Amino acid sequence: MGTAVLNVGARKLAIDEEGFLECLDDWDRDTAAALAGAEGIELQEPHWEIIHAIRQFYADYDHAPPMRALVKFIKISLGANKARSVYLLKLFPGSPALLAAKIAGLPRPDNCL
Amino acid sequence: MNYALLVLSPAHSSQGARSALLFARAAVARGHKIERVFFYGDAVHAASALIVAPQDEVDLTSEWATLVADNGTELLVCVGASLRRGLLDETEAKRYSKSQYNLHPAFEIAGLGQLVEASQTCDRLITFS
Amino acid sequence: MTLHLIQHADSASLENCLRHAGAKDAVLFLQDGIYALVSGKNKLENFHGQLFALADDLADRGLTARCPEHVQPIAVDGFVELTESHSPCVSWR
Amino acid sequence: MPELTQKNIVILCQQPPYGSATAREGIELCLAASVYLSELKVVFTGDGVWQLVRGQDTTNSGNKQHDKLLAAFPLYDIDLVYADQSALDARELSPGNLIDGVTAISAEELAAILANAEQVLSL
Repeated sequence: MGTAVLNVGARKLAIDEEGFLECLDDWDRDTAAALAGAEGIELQEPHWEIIHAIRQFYADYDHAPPMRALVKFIKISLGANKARSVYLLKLFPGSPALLAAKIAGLPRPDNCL
Repeated sequence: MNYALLVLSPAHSSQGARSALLFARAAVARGHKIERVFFYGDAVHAASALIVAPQDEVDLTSEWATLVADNGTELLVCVGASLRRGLLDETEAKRYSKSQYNLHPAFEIAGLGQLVEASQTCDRLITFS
Repeated sequence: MTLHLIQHADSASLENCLRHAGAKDAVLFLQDGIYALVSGKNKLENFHGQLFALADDLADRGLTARCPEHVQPIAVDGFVELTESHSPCVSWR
Repeated sequence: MPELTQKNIVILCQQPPYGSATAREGIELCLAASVYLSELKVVFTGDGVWQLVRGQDTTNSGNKQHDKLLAAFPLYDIDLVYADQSALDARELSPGNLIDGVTAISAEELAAILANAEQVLSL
């Protein structure tokens, strides 16, 4: 597909029209910052905690989580306070699981879930 | 009674899809309602508008379409299973920048939740595999 | 009272079905399940529930005459009737 | 989510993973069903018990790793997960060969779970 380009330093990375990386291997910290920037988010430590958590979820369970499973995973890994929807919505407004997956360089969560 | 059918059998290369159709007709004839037929896995191919059946063989897709027209049955194909197998409607084609789409108008693309919902609301759920 | 469907020729699926079917249950053979029925009829000896086979699927396969005695051939209409009187319906494969 | 009077639903997994998409699509059905059902039961029988084998490694094949998808069940509140003991025995699978979180049940227990189900989705 490759309908758009994300500028990361000198690199030009292909993203799909919803802003997901075309090639997941392109992901690194700078790419995450650029992906977040495209969404109007400046990444701070609290964002990174969630980004690492959702990447860990993907490594452990081989799929990008929907909101409910992500919340439960964060509750176990980072504690109940950080698993609250309000908290996650503040960091990743709108649809936290989708947005965090995008910035974390994960594939788009499955359609069926 | 209200029925839901889950069809898993590959359309055209197995008998299950046709068995489901015959069952649906017989159930309607006995006064039942087939609320929803959910096509999953390789069964989604039954919903292709591009199927060409030989003149003297059953055209499964249009027979399903007739069931919809006569009884208001919902024919749903799972979105995830369909996308992987190249079965798209106009919306999905647009979303994934594909130039063509091929879902027969009698069928709708749906989420698995709609199968689960049917299992809850219908009196009977029969799986054809 | 469960209705068990055998739709495949695989004898393991028939054995699995019979292991979990009770004397009040019904088993219906259809599609390639007809082959499992004809080639596995000795497996049915210890099953005390009711046994049915779809008549058209027997006829298609030229096996009407080989349908075991205690297995009742039925039309699709009879299949629907079984789903009226039995629930849930389990498909084995 | 619509508030429904919950029916007792069993998802019966009978196919082995990797060779066909059925096992994988069965898991996707389980995950989707968990959104609606708090008491969903998932039962592995026949060749479906191969899904539960510990030590799957898809690093080189690029396939989704089936046991990792299954390991996510608790995060979806799917806690009633059963394996047919007779199917395990027939395949010489012992508890040590299986992933965590699965309860082995006898043929009688499995029969009772099916008999008590209001709907069975079989894959």
